[in-house]
Amino acid sequence: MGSRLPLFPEQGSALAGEVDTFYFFMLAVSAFFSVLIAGLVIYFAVRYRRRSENQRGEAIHGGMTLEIAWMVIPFFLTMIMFFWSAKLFVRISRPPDDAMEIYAVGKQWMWKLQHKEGQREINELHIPLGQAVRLKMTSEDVIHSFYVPVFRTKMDVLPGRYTTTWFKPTKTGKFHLFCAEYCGTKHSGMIGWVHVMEPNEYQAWLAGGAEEGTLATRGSKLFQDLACINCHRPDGKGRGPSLEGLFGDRIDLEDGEKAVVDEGYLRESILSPQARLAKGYPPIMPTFQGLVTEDQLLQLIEYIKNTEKKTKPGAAPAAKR
Amino acid sequence: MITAREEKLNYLTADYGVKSWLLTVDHKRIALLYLATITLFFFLGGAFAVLIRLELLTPAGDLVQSQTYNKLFTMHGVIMVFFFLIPAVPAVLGNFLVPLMIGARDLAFPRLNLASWYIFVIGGTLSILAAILGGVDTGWTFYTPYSSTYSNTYVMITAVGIFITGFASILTGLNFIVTIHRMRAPGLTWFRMPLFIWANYAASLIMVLGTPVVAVTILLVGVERAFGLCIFNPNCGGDPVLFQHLFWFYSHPAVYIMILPTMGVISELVAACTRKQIFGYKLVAMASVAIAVLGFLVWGHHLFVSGQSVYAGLVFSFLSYAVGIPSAVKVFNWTATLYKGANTYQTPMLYAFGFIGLFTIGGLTGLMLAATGLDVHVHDTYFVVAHFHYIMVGGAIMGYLGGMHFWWPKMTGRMYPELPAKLSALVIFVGFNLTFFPQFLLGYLGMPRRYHAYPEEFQVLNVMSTAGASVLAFGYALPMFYFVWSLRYGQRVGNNPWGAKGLEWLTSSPPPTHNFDVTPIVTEPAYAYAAEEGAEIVHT
Amino acid sequence: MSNHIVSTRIYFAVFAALIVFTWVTVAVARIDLGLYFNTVAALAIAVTKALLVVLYFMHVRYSTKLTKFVVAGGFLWLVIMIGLVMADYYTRAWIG
Amino acid sequence: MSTPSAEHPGHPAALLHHFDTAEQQKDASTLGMWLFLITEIMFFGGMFTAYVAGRFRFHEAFKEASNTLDVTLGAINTTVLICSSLTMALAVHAAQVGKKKQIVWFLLATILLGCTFLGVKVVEYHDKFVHHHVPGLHFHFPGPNARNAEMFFSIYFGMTGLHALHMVVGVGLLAVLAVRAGKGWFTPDYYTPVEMTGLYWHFVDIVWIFLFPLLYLLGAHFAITGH
Repeated sequence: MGSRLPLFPEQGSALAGEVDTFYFFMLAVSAFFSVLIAGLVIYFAVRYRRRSENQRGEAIHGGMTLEIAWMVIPFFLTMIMFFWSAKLFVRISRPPDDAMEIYAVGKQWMWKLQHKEGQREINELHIPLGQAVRLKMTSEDVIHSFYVPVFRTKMDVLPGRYTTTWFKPTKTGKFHLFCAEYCGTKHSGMIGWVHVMEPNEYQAWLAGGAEEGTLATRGSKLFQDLACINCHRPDGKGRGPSLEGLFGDRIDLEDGEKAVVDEGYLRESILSPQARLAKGYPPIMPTFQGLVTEDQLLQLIEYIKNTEKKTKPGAAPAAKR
Repeated sequence: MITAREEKLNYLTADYGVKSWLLTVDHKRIALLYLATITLFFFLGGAFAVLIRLELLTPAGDLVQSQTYNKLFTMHGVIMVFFFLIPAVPAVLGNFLVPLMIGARDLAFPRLNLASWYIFVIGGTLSILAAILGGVDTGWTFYTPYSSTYSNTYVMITAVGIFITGFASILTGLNFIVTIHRMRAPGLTWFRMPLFIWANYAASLIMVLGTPVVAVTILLVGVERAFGLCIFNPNCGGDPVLFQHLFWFYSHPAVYIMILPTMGVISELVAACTRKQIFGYKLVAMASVAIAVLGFLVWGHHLFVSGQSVYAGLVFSFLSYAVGIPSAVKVFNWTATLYKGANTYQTPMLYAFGFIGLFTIGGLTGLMLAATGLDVHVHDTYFVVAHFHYIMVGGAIMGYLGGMHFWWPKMTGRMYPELPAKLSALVIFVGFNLTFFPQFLLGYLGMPRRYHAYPEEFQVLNVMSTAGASVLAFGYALPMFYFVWSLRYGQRVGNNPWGAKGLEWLTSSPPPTHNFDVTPIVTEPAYAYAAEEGAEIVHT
Repeated sequence: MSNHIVSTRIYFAVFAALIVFTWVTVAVARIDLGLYFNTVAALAIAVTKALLVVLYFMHVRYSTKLTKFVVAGGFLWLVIMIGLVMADYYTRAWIG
Repeated sequence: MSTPSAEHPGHPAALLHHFDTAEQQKDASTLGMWLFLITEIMFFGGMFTAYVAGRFRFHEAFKEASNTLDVTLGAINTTVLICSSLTMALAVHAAQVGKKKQIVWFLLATILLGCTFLGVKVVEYHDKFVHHHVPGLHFHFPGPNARNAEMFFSIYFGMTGLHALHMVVGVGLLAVLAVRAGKGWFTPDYYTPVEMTGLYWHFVDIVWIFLFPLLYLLGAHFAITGH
């Protein structure tokens, strides 16, 4: 993979180019000041070396103009650095709406990746060229960090909540995937590969994989098995709110606040139902903490995201989001 | 020549026997006790570093198992940070020089000062005990939930060790602040004080305000690990990011505890070797305090990709740039001081030149890490490792060695041998750059930190880094020899071998136990070289 | 701080104020003042009680400017820590 | 200890060698004590941050858990501590004006009030053990908010435990002080130890002044109106 001594990483995504441009700007500024300081130090040291034993330096106390100059100029430079990197950071943190969603679960020393179409991969991620991918990640034990150097993206993966990262590959090939946050004995073994494939190759790979149906269908089966359907009846007459097409809505909470029904809210409501209780419903839902694994949680959430308002449950509607 | 009678009166010969050392309340003797202890810790931590670099010679993890490797870098981090870098300049040079430089007979609370050393030794013994029993593998940052629930190594003993050692740092900081406020010589106003005192004052502010927070954080991890309490544990709603907030609230200002006193040393070296006032004395003094204060607002740049909110990340990024400015001002002022000075190149000044160069590179790469957009790519990679080693090894240790060479005659009454000292300084400079510059490249290539095995395309850069590490290790061993040699054979020195300004040069070397026979009266500003009569001013 | 002697009358007055404030804070806590006003009220009372103790019982009111500065600095650092940590928690849901 | 004399090293009334004036020595001790109290503020500050963060994220669970605490016992404890602050201040005052007998009596009163506070705490902790509200293996809390309530109790025990530990250290200091006061060590021009212990004691009282409303009164209105 690459020459024996690569000195600069490949650029695998649109953002990689922009991060590198910013990096070169920073390198230029750093080189300029390093050379300036080193040059001045060496020049002054040689030019004003002590010639006789009791020689003294000039009685220069300082110069206000010079002092102000090298406070104001660095300040402006740092402000350029700040705003440029802030713009970059906001774009890195906000996935585009048309991004394809893939779920990732970090577990002590492996990456489990789950496509919506049902494929499950360990330490491997196959994605099509040119399609933005949004990763919804969580961890089953300690903190990990999903890091693909070629895409210049990294995001810690925390137990107990979802974190998101996204990238849009612009180059096909096989790229490194690392765990960047120290997570125990085989931290350096928790690595893998991201395969960026031509779209048609990707479709072929996709078709071959799915054994037991899409994520959503597995979610709806689980919805029945765990008897969620008894309270969350689609016609809304159950003790719990109807979840049909609820994903993305803003609902009122018991304590007067509002909440957007996103993956994080659904996950939290399954594990600790009363944390943000919906308005008008009794706090009777039992917690599923320990009864439902992270993968099953993803399936349930995927199912709820794919329900349509006022249609029969169980039908497999087209992917909603 | 120093007559035998005068010889007898100094603090080293005033009393003999182990008890006179272990029960001393003389700040100079306590400084030497600290010197011995942290030198031991430095070489212990250095040994761990050499093992790490040897392991990284090959892509596969074949020298040691991954569990052992994790313990190696953890112990390297713990010992170097808590038991060498934080105490180094304040506890050795600071303890020795603060009373001398402000014309006091001793620190405000001498017994507390000795207690601080004992607390430091107890904490250190506990941490070494943990290493002997089996070591701890959580990294020196002890991130939960790994450190509180998942690691089955000796986290508890090390946590207690660090908890105890924190109080040694608090006591030193407290002692310095009270001494500097209350015990200055008559005439020594705040803006006549040497910059070394300003820097130690600023570092002491951080020790007093920051250390308790890491103490309570480590206590909470210990309690959570022992009794299953739930504060950072995600199973009961705890947030691991809260641990990171509390941990870095101290640990970032801690890096300013490590660098600020060294900046003070550099100001002294530059002033003494150019025999000139530091350019913009007031601004450099204010910059030290500004770094200490702003240092408390910037810790969030360690959490840019750890789940912290985007907006908080931007706030911390902005503040991190603000704290960079005073450091830049200091570097510019040191450089400007060299203009029209009577510059010499003894060993202390070589270390000062090394410091200015390497600290500049360290600081500028720090600006890169403060940039949120760039930090996403280089966080937790070798780029960060290279950055903080440039500041800690290229900056703090270079300055510490420069200070040791500059005040060695004052501490021991003997001059170190000039040529070997210059050679070792050169070896250290070359070894350092060969070790850590390749790591910048590795970092941007994406090699993560704390990796026991790595992809083979990173091997060449790692081999260069290991080669540099062996040169650096050799370079650090050299001073041990010629310093010890100088104790017996070094040329005896008078009060002021460098012809430098400062109250510590008014008394004898080594100074008597009570420092000054008569408390000096200060009448002129710091570093007033040009004001001396018969001074030949540089006009070229 | 040096040796300014505070008359016992002031001590008893401050003591009485502290007792009264304790009862007030318990009473106020029982009434629901809407969203977060309960917290604000509780904290305001606690801060005044703390100020009374610091200024009179601990003689900070009669001590040097340096001591006042140190005390204010201490509490300011506490506010910085809590404030910036909460800045993260408060804006975490804003990712949008 | 033999009768105190100026040179007797145990009795630090004499001016220490490295100070120029008694005034300087006293100011140094005061500044040193206040800096120590600043470290204590930041030490408790870490736990206050954990409390504020926890409460922001789970205010429902915190309210519910806070209501199991006995507000009356908390109020009594607050009053006891405020009285002990008064007696401590009077002890310092007595030392300033040289009434040696009063110093001892006021110190003993402060110790007594401190022990009462600790006694009430023991009662509260016992009640918590009985109701299985102590976080850990057999923690039990009715209702669905158990997981987050355990966090509240972790912070409750962490803070009040740390505070109680500081109280125990304070009572120990006061006891030593009372013995020395009994020996007549403290004169109007040398009473620094009394004043320093006073500062420490008042600080511990201030911590409780903040702990009481934050931990006990958090959901008091919640219980009454019951929504």
